[in-house]
Amino acid sequence: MAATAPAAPKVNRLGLAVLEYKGGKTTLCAGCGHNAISERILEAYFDLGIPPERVAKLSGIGCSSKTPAYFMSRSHAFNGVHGRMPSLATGALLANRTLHGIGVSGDGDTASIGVGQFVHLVRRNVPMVYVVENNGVYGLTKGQFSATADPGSTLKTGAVNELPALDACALAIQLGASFVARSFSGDKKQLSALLKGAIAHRGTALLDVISPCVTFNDHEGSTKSFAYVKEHDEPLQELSWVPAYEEIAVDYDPGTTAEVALFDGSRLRLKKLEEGYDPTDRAGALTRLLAAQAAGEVLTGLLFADPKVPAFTDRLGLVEEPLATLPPERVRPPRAVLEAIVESLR
Amino acid sequence: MAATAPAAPKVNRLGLAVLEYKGGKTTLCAGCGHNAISERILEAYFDLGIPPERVAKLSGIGCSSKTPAYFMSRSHAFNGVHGRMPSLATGALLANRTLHGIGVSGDGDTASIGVGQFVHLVRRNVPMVYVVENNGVYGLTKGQFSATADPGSTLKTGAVNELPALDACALAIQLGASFVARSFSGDKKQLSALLKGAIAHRGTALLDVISPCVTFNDHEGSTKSFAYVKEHDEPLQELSWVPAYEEIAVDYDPGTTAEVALFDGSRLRLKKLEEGYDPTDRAGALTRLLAAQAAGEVLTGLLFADPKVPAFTDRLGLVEEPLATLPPERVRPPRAVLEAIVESLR
Amino acid sequence: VAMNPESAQEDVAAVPAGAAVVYDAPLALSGARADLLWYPVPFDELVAPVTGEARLRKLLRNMVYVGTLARLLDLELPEVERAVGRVFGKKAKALELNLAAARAGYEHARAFARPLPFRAARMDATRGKIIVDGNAAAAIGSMFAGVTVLAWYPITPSSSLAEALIAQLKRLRHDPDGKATYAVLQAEDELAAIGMVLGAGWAGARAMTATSGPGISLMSELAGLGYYAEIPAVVWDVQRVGPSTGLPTRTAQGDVLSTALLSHGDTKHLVLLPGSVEECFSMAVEAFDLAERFQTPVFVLSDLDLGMNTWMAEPFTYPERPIDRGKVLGRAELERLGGFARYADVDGDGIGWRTLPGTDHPRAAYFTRGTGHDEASGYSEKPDVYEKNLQRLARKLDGAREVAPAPVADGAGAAVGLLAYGSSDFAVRESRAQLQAERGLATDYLRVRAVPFARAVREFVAAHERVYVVEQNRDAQLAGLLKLDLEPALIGRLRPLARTDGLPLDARTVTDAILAQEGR
Amino acid sequence: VAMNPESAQEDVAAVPAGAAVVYDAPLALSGARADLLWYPVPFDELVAPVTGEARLRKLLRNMVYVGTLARLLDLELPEVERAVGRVFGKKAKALELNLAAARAGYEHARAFARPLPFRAARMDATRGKIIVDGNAAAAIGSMFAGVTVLAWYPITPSSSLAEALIAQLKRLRHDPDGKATYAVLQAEDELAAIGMVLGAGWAGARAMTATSGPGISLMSELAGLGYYAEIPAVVWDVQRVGPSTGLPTRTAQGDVLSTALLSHGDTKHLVLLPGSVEECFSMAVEAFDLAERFQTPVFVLSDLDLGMNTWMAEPFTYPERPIDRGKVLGRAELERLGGFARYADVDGDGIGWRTLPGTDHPRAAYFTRGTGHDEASGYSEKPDVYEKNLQRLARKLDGAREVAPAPVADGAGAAVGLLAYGSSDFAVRESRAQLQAERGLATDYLRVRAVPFARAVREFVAAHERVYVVEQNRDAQLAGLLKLDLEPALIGRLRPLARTDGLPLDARTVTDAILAQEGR
Ligand SMILES: Cc1ncc(C[n+]2csc(CCOP(=O)(O)OP(=O)(O)O)c2C)c(N)n1
Ligand SMILES: Cc1ncc(C[n+]2csc(CCOP(=O)(O)OP(=O)(O)O)c2C)c(N)n1
Ligand code: SF4
Ligand code: SF4
Ligand SMILES: [Mg+2]
Ligand SMILES: [Mg+2]
Repeated sequence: MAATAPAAPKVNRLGLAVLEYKGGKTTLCAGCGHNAISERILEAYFDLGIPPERVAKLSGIGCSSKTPAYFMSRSHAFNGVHGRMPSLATGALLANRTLHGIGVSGDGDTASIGVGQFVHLVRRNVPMVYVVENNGVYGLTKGQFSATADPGSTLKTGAVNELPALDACALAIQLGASFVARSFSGDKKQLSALLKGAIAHRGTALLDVISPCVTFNDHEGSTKSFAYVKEHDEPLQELSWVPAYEEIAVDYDPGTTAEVALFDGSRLRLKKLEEGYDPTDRAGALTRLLAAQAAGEVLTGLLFADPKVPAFTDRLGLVEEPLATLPPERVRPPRAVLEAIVESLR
Repeated sequence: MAATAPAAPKVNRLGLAVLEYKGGKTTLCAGCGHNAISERILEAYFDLGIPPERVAKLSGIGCSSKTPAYFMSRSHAFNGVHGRMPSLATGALLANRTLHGIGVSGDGDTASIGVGQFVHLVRRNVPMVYVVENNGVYGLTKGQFSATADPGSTLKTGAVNELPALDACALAIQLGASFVARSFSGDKKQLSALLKGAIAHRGTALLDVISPCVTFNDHEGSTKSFAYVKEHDEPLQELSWVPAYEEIAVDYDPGTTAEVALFDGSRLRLKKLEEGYDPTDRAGALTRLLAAQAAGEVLTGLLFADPKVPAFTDRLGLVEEPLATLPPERVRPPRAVLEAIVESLR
Repeated sequence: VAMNPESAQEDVAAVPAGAAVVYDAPLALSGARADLLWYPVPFDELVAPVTGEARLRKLLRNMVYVGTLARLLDLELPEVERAVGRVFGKKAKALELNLAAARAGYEHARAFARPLPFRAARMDATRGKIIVDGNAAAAIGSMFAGVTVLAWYPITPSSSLAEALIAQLKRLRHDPDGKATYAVLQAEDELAAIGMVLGAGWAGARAMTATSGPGISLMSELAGLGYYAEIPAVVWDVQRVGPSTGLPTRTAQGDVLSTALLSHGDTKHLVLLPGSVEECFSMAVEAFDLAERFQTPVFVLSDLDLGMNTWMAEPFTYPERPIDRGKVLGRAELERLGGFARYADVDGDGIGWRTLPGTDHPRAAYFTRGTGHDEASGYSEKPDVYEKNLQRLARKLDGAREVAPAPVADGAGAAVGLLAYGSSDFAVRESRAQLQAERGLATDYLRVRAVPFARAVREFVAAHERVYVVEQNRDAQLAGLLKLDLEPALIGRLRPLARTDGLPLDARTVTDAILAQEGR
Repeated sequence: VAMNPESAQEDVAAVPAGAAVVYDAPLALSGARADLLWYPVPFDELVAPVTGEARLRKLLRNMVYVGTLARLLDLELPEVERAVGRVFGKKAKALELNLAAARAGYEHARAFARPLPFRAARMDATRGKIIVDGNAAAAIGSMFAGVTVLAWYPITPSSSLAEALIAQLKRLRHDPDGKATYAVLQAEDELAAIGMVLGAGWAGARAMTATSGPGISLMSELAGLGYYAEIPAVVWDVQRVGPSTGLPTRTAQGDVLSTALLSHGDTKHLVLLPGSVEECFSMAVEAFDLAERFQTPVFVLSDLDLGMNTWMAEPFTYPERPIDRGKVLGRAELERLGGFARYADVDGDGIGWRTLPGTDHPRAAYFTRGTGHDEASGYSEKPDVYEKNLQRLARKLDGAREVAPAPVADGAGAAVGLLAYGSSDFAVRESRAQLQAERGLATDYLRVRAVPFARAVREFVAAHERVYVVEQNRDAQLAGLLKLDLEPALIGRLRPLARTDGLPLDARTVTDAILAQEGR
């Protein structure tokens, strides 16, 4: 399974070469946005120096959901069934709270069949990174519209989508999400910064990444094509991720630059590109997203963050160690306890 | 099944007495909020003079979902399975678009198990009245928290709900709903007006009705108790429903009173109680609902309406008659058509 | 007990000194002997108010003395009523009359100044016994099994199992600092509940859920994933009456067949069938060991009667066997082995070795999937790879036949066999007594406790000319599973006796059905 | 065809004038008679480049002449390749060699100046035939069945059924004013799809969905509601390889058992088993008539091989029977009857009369529910009411035995019977020819087309000493359904021949398995 490391030039703070974070060879179409995202993901874990063994990859069904096979082969992966990844992830991360969980899903997997579980995952704020590789279609089943397809968007067949697009980000923010961002598979810098921020966040970190399907939804008339997104991309901020050990930058003007402090002490630094957008204002974010949707803009960047929303694992008051490997004596009460219970039933 | 009509004093424009709109005897707990809602529902259809035979009642599973048995026995009813009423209703109303569809659900039925189907029903804007009898608990299974339970709300057992409450109204508005209102089972006047407005609306009309469960969730510490709701009820408007034939009132001041025109020509007249609240402003409604949630207010009234969102049946361009009863010659093409198809396969 | 005018005198003469005599007051026997304890009961007087029908009175007199004896033996009235309920359960009117009669007798007996001398002895018999419902027993068992994750969605009649478990965990599974050694979540529905359980089981937790019929149906797709990806999970199905929503407050055994075959494709499951509250406790423990040993979902089929009604039972015994986590490779083993293939049948039992996420070794990871896979868990469409893997899965579950709870046999040598499971045990045992007592029909009895079936099941069928398969459903579901499993020659011996009307099975129904078929 | 040096001369002498002789060039026969058409083929020359192994050459010579004949008979190369593919499907290497040989022969034959005289005749045989895949056939059938609501969720290999139907409807089911006489919706998942279909069926539409294994599992709960509330629905399951996600692009018959028993409680379903593209068309029509007649969901089990591959077939014939909407009471009848009870068995066939929502009569309404109900559809927990209703449901489906598509029998009087269904038909028919030709083993054949089974199925088993049940799954699922249905005495005659590896069944596998068991 895992590739063995050659003497690589660049290594991270663990002394691991990026090769140790690689996955199997992709079987997706050449040029598929999903492939670029896989690269960004593994780079992020590499840069953060997180051992691949500490990462658990989960996914549903779809081209997007296949991608965990294409990055970080040294991490355990669970490719489940269509639309039910959130429940698998919730269970896995309760069983072992020390894992870095990352879920990879598609727009159909999340917004169509999976929206029920998505809603409840967000409500619980299960600590994990949740990446939606959003191409507006069902790639794996050959290009039917998904629930995120924009009204008016067309298929090659000429079919036109009439239903309103489900905006996973707006939905999550409305539901009380603690970290919500949108990016574009083609925007290397922004996506990398957001991924690192998402990984460092403690809670559900939603990343809706527009990721064009070159085979079924990259044509003229599609609002999820490379061309359209490049054209209508409205970045809210210029983003950079600042590791914990780095000093707070002295010279920045709070009017134009802000920082979001993350759980592990690192920060996301935002150089505002849009006047007056405040990613800590839930209602404001919703208002702006509705406007963007109406205008056909693709609003990208950190849409909302509230690191103070308690993570589900904290709410449950679990022990620090993984429940999965607690020794027998800590999970099976002693004989006397049973005898006492039996007494009480006499 | 149907009660036979005695010589009743008051009859509606069809000459039917209110008795013709009654249902079976309720088996719910005395004082259950749901019983009051059943009364308001049958009164609304009676007042509107809609023949009970034209109404289709659908529900899921729960105490709330049982109520279609307790109003309008002369209407067909489909009590389905837990959380899947939206799909049953969608199918039924496509099969016969001439029916007046009303779905009755509970907070568990809609917001817990059913939220996925609820989301997609709202997206499609299937023309029907959707009533959530919201008591914050699973009444039928003896009082566990549902997804609409407010954080901090307690059960008699002392259990405290920690997760954020799912607000079906805010969710629907964010998803592009065309008619969203909230009321209280104890507010006869407001609920009646909203029900009539909902029935007259063409599209999904969501009515989230706080309906206390006197047996499991009406205690001190519950935020869905009669006492709490009376205490924290924040009506947005004083509502009245104006039939189509009635003249537009001459003497009203647009600053304090507004009217929402409904599909059948009738109107909902709103006498503003809250300065500056505009039920046609999606973003504004969301903002106000978030504030209300934070403040523990129960915001009631017409939260949002946009009668211009096309109903699903219209989007599909269906024939006017019910698909269910189209004559054979209109659904089975003639022999020649098959022969032509066969030719094309040679 | 002397109620019969003809024989009363002799009966009384025959009894040993110190004996107690309950007699019909009008017979005025108490003068006959001084060395006896006399308990007069005015049967007619007591029966009169209960019914006007003379025909019934005679029968009800017996019920009166049942009540009287019960009181004398210091039984609790509710216990008596439940017993009566079980006998007349189906005939509402009869039930009511008999209950009234029993109560009358019971109340009358309160008046006796003189208690029974051997009342104490009777108490010894019940002393040590416990009273508990099956759901509570299952909850206690699950806690002692070391459950770490419970994901559930409320549904009658399984809710009380989850709620009892939550209460136990709250009480007993917190560290001094208050931290919990378990996680409980109320899922949004059953698809999520089983998903959470599979996710947790995959990550190494002992995870379980409890539900009933409709929930089982909703779990179908993920149950297939659990089977094919080989993930431990424990699922309790406290059965109620189906199809669909059916009768949520009535009991049945209607999910046996669909649960054993739950999910599309060639899917099969390991099913446990507790037949008492004691077994609700013990099987709760065994279920986890089996799930982890065989790396597959285990379904435990209880029912409303067993789960929600209280029963008198033997005290639960502390699990002797240490927890069996099954084949799990840790860092050290991986170091030694230099790697592993998740689905390789290295031990010849069809069970591969797994690793848990987070295992600190570069070769610990594997890719879990519901798609076709080779031994290294890579995607494969190769015909032979697919077929070999599927055959291994079949072999793996076959291995459970002799490991899962063995069937319980009673009696030997009779030509007629009774085969049953779960809560039917009570009625079947009583029925056997009736068959013996009323018509001298000797029967052997085998109570099945798990699917796939142990060899002993086959042998029991082979050893009897006729085997009545008693169960509480319409379609003779366990008989069906037997037909799918037994060699054809033995199938002819099966005599399905399946019925369901929502009430607990009563012995009389079984007895009459068997007598009819036996032509006695 | 003369390839054998020993017999060539005689063979040639024997053929009638005008006959065509394909012969091994080295034999140089063309001089022998002038009244024949000569087609020399240098077999060794053609085979040489294909393989070096002498052992194989001999076998491949036959394949060469298959290619040659094919070309002479004017068959298309792809057709030939598919035929070869079906035979050698499983042995990749053999397949490749044989294909090469066939192509060589085919190419060589192109060179012949002189076409076959009866080539034309051969064309007559295929003239009139159509080429179509099973999913398209099902789509066309559904449209002529008068489908009015299609709710679906994409899944391979069923998507093309829905998509073909949508294309047909768009083309042919719009009024002059452009209004649609149908509704199509892409549901959010399969729970919603079946829910929409049941809602529409309840309201009186002819509603259907198409899915595959995972979707069927997700439909479990609502399938039980359809059965118990008695709602017409048509569900196509284009089967792929399971369990779980399995192999989405490979074929199998693995959902038969779980679909026939889909849902908890005592639930059973009517299942149709099309065995050709013609039947995909005709059963699409019958499915709706049966669903509405029996007021229950009907599952049509196709598979990837049948559904997605193109087949040569007889032209579809226009449905002769008028549309059967089943027992529906309208305003007039209600006026006459003065009312009705939805679940009363007034006709003794277990099928009640229903009304459609919107029926303009004060007594038209009834309360549809998945909970226990009496004849008037009121909630009832009464034991006898519940039991009676459940028994009626069983009786109702039994009524379908002789109404659903009857099994197709071929041959009579043989001791050995073959029983199969669906896409196994192709291989079984070929296998019977092989058994006869290679070992003179005569067999009779019954192709089952519906569950519950017609009496003829029982009679077929009764009429044969050994019945090989051929199917494409691991667990011998149809054989299992037979065991649940047949009297024990007949079960011993069944010889399950179940296998699945994702490839279409090939005749050789069947033949060899039967010969092995027959000890020939
Ligand atoms: C229960 C179930 N229904 C349907 C399918 C078929 N299916 C596989 S992937 C998919 C949709 C994939 O779309 P998306 O999630 O957007 O992923 P993409 O391929 O576009 O990356 C569907 C419908 C399935 N595998 N399981
Ligand atoms: C699939 C399934 N799961 C669980 C149940 C059990 N159940 C019945 S009603 C209900 C919740 C009802 O709560 P709500 O919808 O709020 O209705 P209420 O009784 O409070 O009016 C549950 C969990 C069920 N019937 N079906
Ligand atoms: S089909 Fe589309 S989504 Fe799937 S791999 Fe190809 S480009 Fe990517
Ligand atoms: S339990 Fe609660 S919700 Fe149910 S009927 Fe009683 S009061 Fe109403
Ligand atoms: Mg997609
Ligand atoms: Mg509720």
